[in-house]
Amino acid sequence: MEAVFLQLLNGLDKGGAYALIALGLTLIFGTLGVVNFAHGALFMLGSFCAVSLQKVLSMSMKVRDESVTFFEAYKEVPYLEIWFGDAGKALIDWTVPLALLITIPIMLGVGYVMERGLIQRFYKRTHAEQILVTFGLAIVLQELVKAYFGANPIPTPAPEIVSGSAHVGAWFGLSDAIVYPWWRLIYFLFAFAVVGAVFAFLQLTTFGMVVRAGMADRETVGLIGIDIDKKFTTVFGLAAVVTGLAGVMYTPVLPPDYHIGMEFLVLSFVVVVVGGMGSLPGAVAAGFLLGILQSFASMTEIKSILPGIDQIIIYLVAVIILLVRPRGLLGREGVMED
Amino acid sequence: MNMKDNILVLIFGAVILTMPLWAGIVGAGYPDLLQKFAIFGLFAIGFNILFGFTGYLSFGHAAFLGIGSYTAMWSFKLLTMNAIPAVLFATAVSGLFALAIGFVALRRSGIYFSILTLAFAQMCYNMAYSVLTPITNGETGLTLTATDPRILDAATTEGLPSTELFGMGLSGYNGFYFCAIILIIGFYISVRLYRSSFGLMLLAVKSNQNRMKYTGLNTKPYLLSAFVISGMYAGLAGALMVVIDPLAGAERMQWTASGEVVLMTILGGVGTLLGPFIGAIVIKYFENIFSAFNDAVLNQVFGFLPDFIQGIWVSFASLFVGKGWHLTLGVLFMLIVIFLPGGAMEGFRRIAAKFKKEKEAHSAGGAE
Amino acid sequence: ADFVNNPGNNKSITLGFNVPQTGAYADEGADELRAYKLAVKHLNGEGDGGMLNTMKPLSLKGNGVLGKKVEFVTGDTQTKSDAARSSAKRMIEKDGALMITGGSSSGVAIAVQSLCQEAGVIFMAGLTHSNDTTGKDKRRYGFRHFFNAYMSGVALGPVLKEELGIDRRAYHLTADYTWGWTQEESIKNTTEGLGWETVATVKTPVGAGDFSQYITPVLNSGADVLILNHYGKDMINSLTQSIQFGLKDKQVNGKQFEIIVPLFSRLMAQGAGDNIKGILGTTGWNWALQDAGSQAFVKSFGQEYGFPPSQAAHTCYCQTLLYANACEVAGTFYPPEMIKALEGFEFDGMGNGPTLYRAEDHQCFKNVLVVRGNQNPSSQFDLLEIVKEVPREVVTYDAKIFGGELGPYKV
Amino acid sequence: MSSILTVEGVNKNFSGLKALDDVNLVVEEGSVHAIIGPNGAGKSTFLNCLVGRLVPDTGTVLYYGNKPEGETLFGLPPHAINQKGISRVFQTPEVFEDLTLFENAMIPVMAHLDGSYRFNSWGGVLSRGEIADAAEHILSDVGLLEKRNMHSGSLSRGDKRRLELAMCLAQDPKLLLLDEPTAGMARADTNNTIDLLKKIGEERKITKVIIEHDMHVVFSLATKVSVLARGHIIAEGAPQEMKGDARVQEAYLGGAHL
Amino acid sequence: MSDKITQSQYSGPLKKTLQPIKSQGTDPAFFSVWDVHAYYGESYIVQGVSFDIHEGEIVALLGRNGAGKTSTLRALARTDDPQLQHGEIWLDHEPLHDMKSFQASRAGLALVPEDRRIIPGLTVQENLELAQIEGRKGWSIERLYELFPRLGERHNQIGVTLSGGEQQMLAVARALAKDIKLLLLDEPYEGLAPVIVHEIEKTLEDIKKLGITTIIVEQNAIAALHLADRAIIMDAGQIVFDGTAQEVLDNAELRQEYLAI
Ligand SMILES: Nc1ncnc2c1ncn2[C@@H]1O[C@H](COP(=O)(O)OP(=O)(O)OP(=O)(O)O)[C@@H](O)[C@H]1O
Ligand SMILES: Nc1ncnc2c1ncn2[C@@H]1O[C@H](COP(=O)(O)OP(=O)(O)OP(=O)(O)O)[C@@H](O)[C@H]1O
Ligand SMILES: CC(C)C[C@H](N)C(=O)O
Ligand SMILES: [Mg+2]
Ligand SMILES: [Mg+2]
Repeated sequence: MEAVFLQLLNGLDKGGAYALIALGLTLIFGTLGVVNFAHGALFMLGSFCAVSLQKVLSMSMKVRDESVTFFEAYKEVPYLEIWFGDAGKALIDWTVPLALLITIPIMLGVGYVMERGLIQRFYKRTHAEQILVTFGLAIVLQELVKAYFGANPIPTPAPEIVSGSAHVGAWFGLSDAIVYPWWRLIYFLFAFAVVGAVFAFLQLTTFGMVVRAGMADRETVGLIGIDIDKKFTTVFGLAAVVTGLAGVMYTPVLPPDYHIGMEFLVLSFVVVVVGGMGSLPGAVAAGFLLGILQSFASMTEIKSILPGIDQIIIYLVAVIILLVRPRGLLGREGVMED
Repeated sequence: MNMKDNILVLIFGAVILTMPLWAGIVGAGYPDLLQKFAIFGLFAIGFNILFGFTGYLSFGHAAFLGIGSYTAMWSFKLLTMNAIPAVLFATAVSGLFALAIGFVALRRSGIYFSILTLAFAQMCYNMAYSVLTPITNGETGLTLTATDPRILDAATTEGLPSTELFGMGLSGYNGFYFCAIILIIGFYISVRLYRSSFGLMLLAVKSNQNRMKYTGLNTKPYLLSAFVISGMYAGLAGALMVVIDPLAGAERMQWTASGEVVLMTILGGVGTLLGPFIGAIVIKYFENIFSAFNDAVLNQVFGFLPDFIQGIWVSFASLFVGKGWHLTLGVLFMLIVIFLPGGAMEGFRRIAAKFKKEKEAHSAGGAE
Repeated sequence: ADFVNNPGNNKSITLGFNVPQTGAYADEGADELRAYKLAVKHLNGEGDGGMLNTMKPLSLKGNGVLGKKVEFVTGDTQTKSDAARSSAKRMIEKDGALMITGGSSSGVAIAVQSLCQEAGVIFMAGLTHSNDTTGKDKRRYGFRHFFNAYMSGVALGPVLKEELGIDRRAYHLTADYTWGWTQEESIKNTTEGLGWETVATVKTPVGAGDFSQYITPVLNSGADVLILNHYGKDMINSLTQSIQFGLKDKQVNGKQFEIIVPLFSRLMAQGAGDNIKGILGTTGWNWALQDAGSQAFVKSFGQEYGFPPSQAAHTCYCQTLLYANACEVAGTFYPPEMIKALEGFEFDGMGNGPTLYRAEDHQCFKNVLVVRGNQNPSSQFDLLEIVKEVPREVVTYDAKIFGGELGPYKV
Repeated sequence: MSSILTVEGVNKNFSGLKALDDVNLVVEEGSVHAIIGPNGAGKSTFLNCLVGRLVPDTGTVLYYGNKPEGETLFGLPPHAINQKGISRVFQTPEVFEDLTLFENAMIPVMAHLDGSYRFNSWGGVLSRGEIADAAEHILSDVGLLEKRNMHSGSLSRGDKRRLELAMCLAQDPKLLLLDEPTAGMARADTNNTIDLLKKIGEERKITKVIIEHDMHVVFSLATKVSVLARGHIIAEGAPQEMKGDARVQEAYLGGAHL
Repeated sequence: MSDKITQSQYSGPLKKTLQPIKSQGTDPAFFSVWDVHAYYGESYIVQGVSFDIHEGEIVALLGRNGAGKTSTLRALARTDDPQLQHGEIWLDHEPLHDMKSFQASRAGLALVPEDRRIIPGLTVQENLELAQIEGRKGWSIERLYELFPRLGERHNQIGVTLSGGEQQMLAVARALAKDIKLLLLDEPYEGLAPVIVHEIEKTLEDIKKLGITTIIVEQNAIAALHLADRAIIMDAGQIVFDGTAQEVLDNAELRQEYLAI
């Protein structure tokens, strides 16, 4: 029972992450129709916004490290610490939440440049060409990040105050053994909030309808006086921001490295397709569904009956759903069915 | 199949078979890379039969590559070190898998098909890595051991077994020629297929499935045949990989490997006969040659420059070679697809057209 | 005798450094490459000579090897067996490499080692810790200077007994490949020998990233020790996440919950940050060792690059020197002779005390370090505190226990 | 004359909308049966029900293609229906846009000769002369022979429609369904098409069901006219009768000058 | 009237360059097209089309299949295909040749495309609302439903499942939902039953009364000529006749040669 509860919690937070990544992807892929293999790279760039901020905040003075005797070594003392003492330390401690603030403008800029500079020429090109060019872009971004930050994961911890775990079990009157990291709970809530905000934006304004229409028939929407290029740029920027935020928030969960995006890439495509192309609720639902199923499939009890199921559950479920429901969970007719 | 095609195949064959003689000029004249050219070329040519002809983009063809490798490996381990049975079994078994996977995946089209194939391949990969370890030896990969049963020729070999073709060893250049001949046959078959009425049907599928159905043609078996054929090419390529280097690892089934063949095909030119092969060569060449550059080599190259400029150049260039060769590849992908949609073949066509124009202009000028 | 890539009358020889330049172990690979370059420098008589000043017996003269200048080529294993083999083949076939060295994963090392055996080229393994490398998959042409999982278990045992007692329940998370399997087995044997109970052993895919789904079951399993048979990025992630899930603060069965990482390295400790503090494990070598060899190496490495070498750098540096020395001793590059010179070679002055390259399985035997994540580091590099230096006699085992066959001298 | 299609009591609803309401109809073999009616009357829906593309909610459709007792086509995939001798021209032309006209014409010929699937992967397309001949013949019939090497995607719409018609004819069908075959065609081409359809009618005795708004076409070709309005057949008979029928006037022709 | 307008008849700015450029010349007519050349990639389709239209005029653009009528309309509406390589287009003193299609639409040009192009996935109502999101609004949606009661009945149906005729009405209604100065109709009667053709004809008469300038492309030349004041006939991408509708109706030879009626 406790185990089930814990795996469920775990699935929720994993699902939140999938949902958030898939949300950004479904804006680009399900709405604009671009098979964006650079989506993972956007996630990665988001993470490295946090890393960079951390780097900037902990910019340090080099002090001769006397304890190293074999050769001349230097240790680094952050300027913030030198100047502001504990306040400076606290600032460094809060790197990740602070990074959210800088990530929004940065990712908006990245999305803008990427769409205007590259993606825009590819709306009419084939999926295959979109894959090639965005994959190329993803590699370039990755390699640049690697050249600058190195290949190893860079720890970017959450603020001290939320680094422990919450006694979730006690809240629900269950066993005290059920604990869950604060940051993961925050991640889940954050994902929820972002998803809600994006939905509100697209549902409560006509923006969503215009974009859908533009996706279905770009030319005609242009002919009725709508500057669809601009709308698409906005969508792309929005997607980049959502994905970047997902990346920032994920850094305390998983220390980012240059390759982190690729690891999410395939999975996020699966999530989007299982959810149904172009359906935002679908992407979110599929994200949670797959997250929870994967979490349960890793339970020892289940693995002992079906060995290896934890390895393939996501793909297996994807296959079954696509066969039973041709357009995924909540896909609309006519979107990317060619 | 007309005269022009026969000539194409002949020239292709001649170019491939003489490769060891001239590839050295660009630093590619060593067996391992040449073998790769042949194997991945074959893989891409087969992939093109599905993707190029029918427009169905499979993102899981690496699974067949892996299945071919494992099958061939088990043929070596259980039967004989002769490459022929290994190659035949691998082709057949991967064909069977392709039949099963294709049967299911082809119930959907477009991006849904891509995701289904991807899902199947990832399942194969993940299982090869974990629960199927007894068959695949997991991450370490399946290797030959001196204690393999090899019921047909265990008695005749001593020490560590190595692959052979009726007594001829298949490492080094022999291995290359073996792969090259299979590649040429594979290319010939793909040309015949392209020119056949079956090939025309595949192009029709790509163009308008609805019209096809209402013309009384059942698209599904056409697609399935194409899927199985290209799966068999992949299995064959996988078998050749272990013929020249008897180790079957799970990584070659990962989605990135499936993605690689997609990239090769697009880079060279989707739907063209030669393009996929050219794409394969370009990518493998970059992978092998550029990743081997290091600072020492760069310093040599830029040695003629004054020291401080040399330093700048070397550090800039080192971004793109050695461990940064991926960057070069990424830039190449982008440049090609932005400026040369249609891939390398499109590039050749444009160059040819330009020459022709110039020639015409010349002759026109001459007439005046 | 003629052999593959015989340098003949050439003025120089080429060595092939095959390290991960991309992928999860890229930083490890980078450090290995630094060490290799340093070794080449020292072999050619440049720089301060490093361990050439401390190694004994020493046949090298600082004028290259057998009078030939040492050059090198590099390759990227991508931490994949396929890629590693093809890169090794390239170095052998195209660049004429006389010896291949490197690798950062046992899977890769074993794959390349068997390739080298077939090709008749010496393979000096870099980082590889699986028992299989010099056990069931050992090869005549392959040598390992690094220690292995079995030795980790033996070295760790007494410390565990002393610090955690004999009544413990252990839960293993294990990287699903040869190294993980053998380490799990070795550690399990050790702890069960102490009287510990093994609650569960769970295999996790390499590169899983988020391990939370494997960690949550630990919480309710009744285990009071978590053993992470992970390395590199996987270990950083699984350790970080275990701590986020509050495992380190937990009390189970009336005891403080403990996490053990049987194989540690300083590069990893850097990645894991504060989480490493107080965690027990073993390591092959540490820059803080005070013997003359280690100090000489740290000094020249530190001068060259500004930070101390990792255990990866150390083992790779040693391997290069050991190969060169063996050629010098044999008086030829001819592999069968060189192999014989290295088999059973006893040396000292390269860190870890007196060392033996055992003839039966080409495994080096030297002191093993039991370490703990430093609670109060005195410098940024001082991440591991040496708990105990376990003497080589203690960790030596019978070569037969892991089976395998070296194969012929001549191929 | 025997009937080739018999429709009895067909009903079809689209989420509350009665698109077809108890439709009964007999198509005589060899006839040209026109179905006219205002937009949204259910003509296309009816056509879809005839060939099993849509399954009606109630009612039966029997096809007497090969079997004297007739058979139902419901549930059969499109290619199987076509193989039974029913071809169809779409309201918006559907051709193989990436292929040349010649290839476009060869495909139906092959479908006719080889059935719904044939793994004919070794012989070149042109190795069977009869296929090329038939394709050329049919292209010249519709006057597109000189464009044989063009890609059909760059044809004007009128030409696409002619090509599609040619492709259907190349299969030598028993029953040809035409949904507005001359919509958007220039008058000259409309006349050509009428002539073509007439000629084919005389040569091959193909039964045709034709939906058309152009009364000129209807009255030039049809041997029988059924008028559909709001899902009902409101009148049926010879073309001349229908012209004068008051109900037809009101529901369909309005004040239009013919 | 001559077959082709000459340079001197053209009231727009006289500037012949390779690229459409902004003119500083004299005052152009209400709608003025000057030497428009347009390509689909390599294929040269619209080969130098020029004409002037006065405010409130209705012009029938006629010609055989493939004459280039649709292409001309699309070039005027500034769609991406065909590409305008040369020429100027002025609508009420605004240079359309400098614009993209959405800007042309906001400048008051509305194209009802030949295959209607109802937006998939949207209902009838949404299709109409979409047209009023940006740019100036024209008729209210209620008023459009009065004009086309069938659309009102079906306002919640997905647009593309409408019957052909209903879709045509929706396309016209969508154009009127904006404040337009020039209406381009590409075969508005195609596929419509005579009753409906009649209805749409009446609507077009109404539109005419409102003073909306219209260009109508139609295969049913007679019907179009009855509606139009003027006729322009195209052949092979060029204008071969420009005159009054009556002239065409009277000139059997001309009709026979270019229209086959
Ligand atoms: N899939 C569908 N869902 C809902 N309603 C539909 C669907 N298909 C058709 N309809 C409705 O059914 C009615 C009949 O449509 P149908 O296409 O058969 O008309 P039609 O007689 O062919 O008209 P036209 O001459 O304009 O082509 C129309 O009102 C149409 O809106
Ligand atoms: N996308 C395209 N690419 C290339 N050529 C095209 C394209 N669209 C049309 N064409 C060609 O342009 C020419 C003019 O076509 P257009 O559609 O403008 O003619 P139209 O006068 O409208 O004919 P219709 O009466 O058949 O609609 C035709 O020859 C056609 O083949
Ligand atoms: C780098 C090594 C010390 C550990 C590594 N995981 C291995 O496979 O052996
Ligand atoms: Mg209809
Ligand atoms: Mg037209």
